[in-house]
Amino acid sequence: MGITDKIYKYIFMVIAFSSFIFLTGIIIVLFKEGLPVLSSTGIFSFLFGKSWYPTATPPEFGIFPLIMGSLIVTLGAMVVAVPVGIGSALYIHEIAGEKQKMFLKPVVELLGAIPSIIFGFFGMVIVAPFLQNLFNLSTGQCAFTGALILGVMAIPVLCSIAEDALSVVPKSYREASFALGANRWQTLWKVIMPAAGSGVSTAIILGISRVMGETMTVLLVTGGAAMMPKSIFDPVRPMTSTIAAEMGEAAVGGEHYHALFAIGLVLFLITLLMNMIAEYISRKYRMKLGMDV
Amino acid sequence: MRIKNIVLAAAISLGLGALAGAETGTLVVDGSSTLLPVAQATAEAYMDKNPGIKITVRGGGSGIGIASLQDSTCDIADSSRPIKASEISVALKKGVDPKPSVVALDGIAVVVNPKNGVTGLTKKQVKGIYTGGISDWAQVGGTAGKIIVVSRDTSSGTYEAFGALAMDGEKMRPDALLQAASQAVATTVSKTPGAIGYVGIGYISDTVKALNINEVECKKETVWNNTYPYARPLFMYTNGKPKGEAKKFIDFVVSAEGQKIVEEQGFVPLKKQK
Amino acid sequence: MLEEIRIKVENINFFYGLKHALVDLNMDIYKNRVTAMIGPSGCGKSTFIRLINRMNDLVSHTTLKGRILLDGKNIFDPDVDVVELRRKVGMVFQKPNPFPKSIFENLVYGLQIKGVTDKKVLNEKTETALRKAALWEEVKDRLNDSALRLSGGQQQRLCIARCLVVEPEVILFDEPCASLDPISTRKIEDLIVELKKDYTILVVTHNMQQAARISTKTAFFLLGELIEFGNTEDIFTNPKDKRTEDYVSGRFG
Amino acid sequence: MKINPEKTQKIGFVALFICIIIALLVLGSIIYFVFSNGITAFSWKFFTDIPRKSMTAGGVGPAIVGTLYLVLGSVLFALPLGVITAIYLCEYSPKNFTLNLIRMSINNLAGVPSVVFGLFGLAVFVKLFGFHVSILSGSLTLGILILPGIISASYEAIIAVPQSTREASYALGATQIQTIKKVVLPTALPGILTGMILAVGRAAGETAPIMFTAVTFYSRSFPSTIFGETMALPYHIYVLMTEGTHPEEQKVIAYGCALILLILVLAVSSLAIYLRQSQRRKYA
Repeated sequence: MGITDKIYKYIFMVIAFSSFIFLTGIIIVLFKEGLPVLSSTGIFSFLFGKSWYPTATPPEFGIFPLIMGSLIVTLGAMVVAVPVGIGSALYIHEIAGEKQKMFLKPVVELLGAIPSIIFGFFGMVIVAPFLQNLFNLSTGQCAFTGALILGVMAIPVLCSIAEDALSVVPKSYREASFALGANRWQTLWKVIMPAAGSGVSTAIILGISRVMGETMTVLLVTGGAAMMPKSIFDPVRPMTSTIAAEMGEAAVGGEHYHALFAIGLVLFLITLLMNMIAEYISRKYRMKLGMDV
Repeated sequence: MRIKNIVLAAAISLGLGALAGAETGTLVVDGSSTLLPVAQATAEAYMDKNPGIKITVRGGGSGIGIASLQDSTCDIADSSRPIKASEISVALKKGVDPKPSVVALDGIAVVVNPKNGVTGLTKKQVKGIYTGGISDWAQVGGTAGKIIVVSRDTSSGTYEAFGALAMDGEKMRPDALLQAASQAVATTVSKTPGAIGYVGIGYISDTVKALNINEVECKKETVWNNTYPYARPLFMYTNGKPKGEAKKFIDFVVSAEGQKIVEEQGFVPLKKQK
Repeated sequence: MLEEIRIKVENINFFYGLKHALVDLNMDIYKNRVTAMIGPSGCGKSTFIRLINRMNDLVSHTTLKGRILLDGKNIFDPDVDVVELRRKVGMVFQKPNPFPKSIFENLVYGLQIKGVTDKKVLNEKTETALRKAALWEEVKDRLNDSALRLSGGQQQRLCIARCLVVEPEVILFDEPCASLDPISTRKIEDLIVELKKDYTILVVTHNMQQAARISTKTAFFLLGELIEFGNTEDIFTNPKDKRTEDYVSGRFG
Repeated sequence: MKINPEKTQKIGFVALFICIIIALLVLGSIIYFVFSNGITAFSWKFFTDIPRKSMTAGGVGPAIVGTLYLVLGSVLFALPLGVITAIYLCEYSPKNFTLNLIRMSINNLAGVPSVVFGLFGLAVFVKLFGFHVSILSGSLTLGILILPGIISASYEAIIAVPQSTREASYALGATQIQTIKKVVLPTALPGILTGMILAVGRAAGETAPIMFTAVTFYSRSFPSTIFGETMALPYHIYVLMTEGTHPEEQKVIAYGCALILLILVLAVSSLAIYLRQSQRRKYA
């Protein structure tokens, strides 16, 4: 290799490490800015403390209600997104003809491209008032509305990843099943779905991770009450919206500021864990099908 | 090649823009979201009158505004509360000396549904309702029924002010409904018979009824003579006494023309100087 | 006619990881001759000719022992510039692989990377090369068309012309007709015979008739070993080794 | 009880059909509401004028231009990094450890919540590097956010360049860098551009990362320097819905902004999808 080629190789290598550097940078920043509050409040009472009163005197930094807010909204969203997203993937994969596929796949992708602020806006001006009237709620801005909108937002993620997983199931499985006299539904349900199972579960995990990190939508539609939700119709304050809403109010370098970074850290670690699980499963899955990993 | 040229051209024009931008007179106003509407509307009117100047209004919150003033990244810091001693000492270390100018008054009205028989509450009762001690209208002399507590969301300046003025910094009851805008609070109260909420004085209308607090009516005059309890001054902080363009702008805000805008935005203007 | 040795292969052993791909190879390649490499798939004939322009440098986890002398100079010496070597030793691949650019851009690529920008030189050299590759008449009016719009046979002749533009001295053909129809194949074969006058040529082929038609020397490879090497006539009519005989008579492979 | 497999199949297929219909309906209704309400705000002035009358009238020109600057800046930052990373991964066959480390970083970076990018941008670009709240800080933050997408699109495009094309170049005496510059990148360009366009759509709509790093509530003029703050469409929608004292008038403007953003994102994404489809057809 010539000397110029070598120089380029090293320059490129350094640049290729940029994503590693950014990821490490994010981790360092979150730890550095988040740790002060964890040590002053204590990890346990930070994570499981039930009151989040960052501006009260003295302030209280217990993020359990925020974690619960994120969880209830995420779970609710999955109740919407998993059946619809995976059902859509199955439809596109199994029932749609070539022409329909050519239309449906881009449309699902477009749905996924709509910015979250627009979903949030739509949820705030249309969906929340509608649900408030429909269920006679005291406010339409609650966990239920958030879950509904986030569920819709997660459909494209789930659908496209699940569709990918379905499409790599070897054709021979299907043929074998047909040859044994199974109809399409039985083949789909008993052969293809189990074969694509871990791919589909990757889709679900990534969907959860995505929904958990969604910010603008929950900021606009979940009501923002930092309390332990008793029902799905209570307003909640998920972790992401807490950061987005309060970062402006917090004095830079103060305890509140550090607490918000600590929430960011918790959020980051949760999503990191999810992504790693998803990666692990999809690796195993691809190995099982004998593809390169 | 062509793409390269376009990118280059764009980069150059951005760069040139950077040079050109430094020449016009600019004023950066940062801080309290409570004061945002006032700062925005007065800045707009001020720029109409003085086309040479460019004012940017940022709204992070009072804390952010004071932090920017400390770092000299803004000229005027809006604040809905007096600066804290700790913030002053940080500022002084950085060679910045924050000085307040009162530019408007904030009167917070406690509102209920017009059908509600209650016409007034004491400060203690309001605090009881908002912190959780009182949950039924019968406890404050109304017809029995659950009190539905409505609040601004915790990140708003109005929440902060109400927390300080009416709840003495105590925790709000966790089941309060949080609304993202004052208008939404008013709307909720107007539609919900048992509801109570708080809004800026400008939001009082036929659809919501403002309560007397400690038997003082919520209106401009009572805010001026300091008898209405839920009122506070709103500040613009500058580095040292306002000077130059910042002084001209603040002078405009407190002028009769500026104060008219303050009132239009739902705040209480400063008392007319005689 | 006196035969001049152009390339001397000495004790070449080559490994892909642990796989011993070429075993104790020794042979001489003569100037202005077509040397054909035959043998069943995986016998190492392609691997061998890819050593001559060091294309196998691009493959990781390989080990090489032995020498290949080009005009007396070992091409694996550390002071050999592989770029220079590849200019001297051109290559045409199994599948036509024109760049997704215009015909003209394909042809001048080799010159442009050398820094030639003179339009006149470029035009002259491409025309010469296209004429030599018997493609000039077919494409002279559409030099700015995409190379991908040519037929398979034309694409392969374009690749040959692209290789000629750089003015190599040795040309390696790695199964040049494997993906072509009989008519195109014929044209390429004629071309190779024609080019022999000016170049030293090595052709890998699995088509024995083709080897017989175009080559003067033939080497038979089996499992990484050179089984027999000699005049093409001898290999086909009077092979010394039983395995060669079995192969050329179609008993296996 | 015996279940008739044919009947089950019918019910099952209908259920799947309902799923896809729900997905389509949602997309349709969002587009419908935003279009039908937003279009009333549209006028020539809406695109070019500055906000007037406490942001209840006038236009959103500065927000549009600000969003364009932020997007342009983020792409200028992320595209070279992304493409070079992809080149390194494809062309220089790094050792397994390096490869896995970089891949792991990309995958996990792609999963980081957008608001966390905002925190990172605030701590690093705004505070540590002293870029303050500016187009520069926002562009860098958005750039990191879109980097993983650009890398994977570029990687797919570069890895799809046939090995034989590279070999042709080497056989003609090209060096590695010549081969990359003159053959690999031009061949992969359509794929890389598709990835870039998708990234543009993503960057234009993101709000949380720019909230603390780039945006301002109100600015009279168009952004003139990358070292200054700017208005931006998505943030403008957010403030119009949550701040200010004229919610009804502001809602109209917010609808208009949402429509601009929606058109922008849908147009850009459709273009990318179209390019990708025609690419596939070409190679298929």
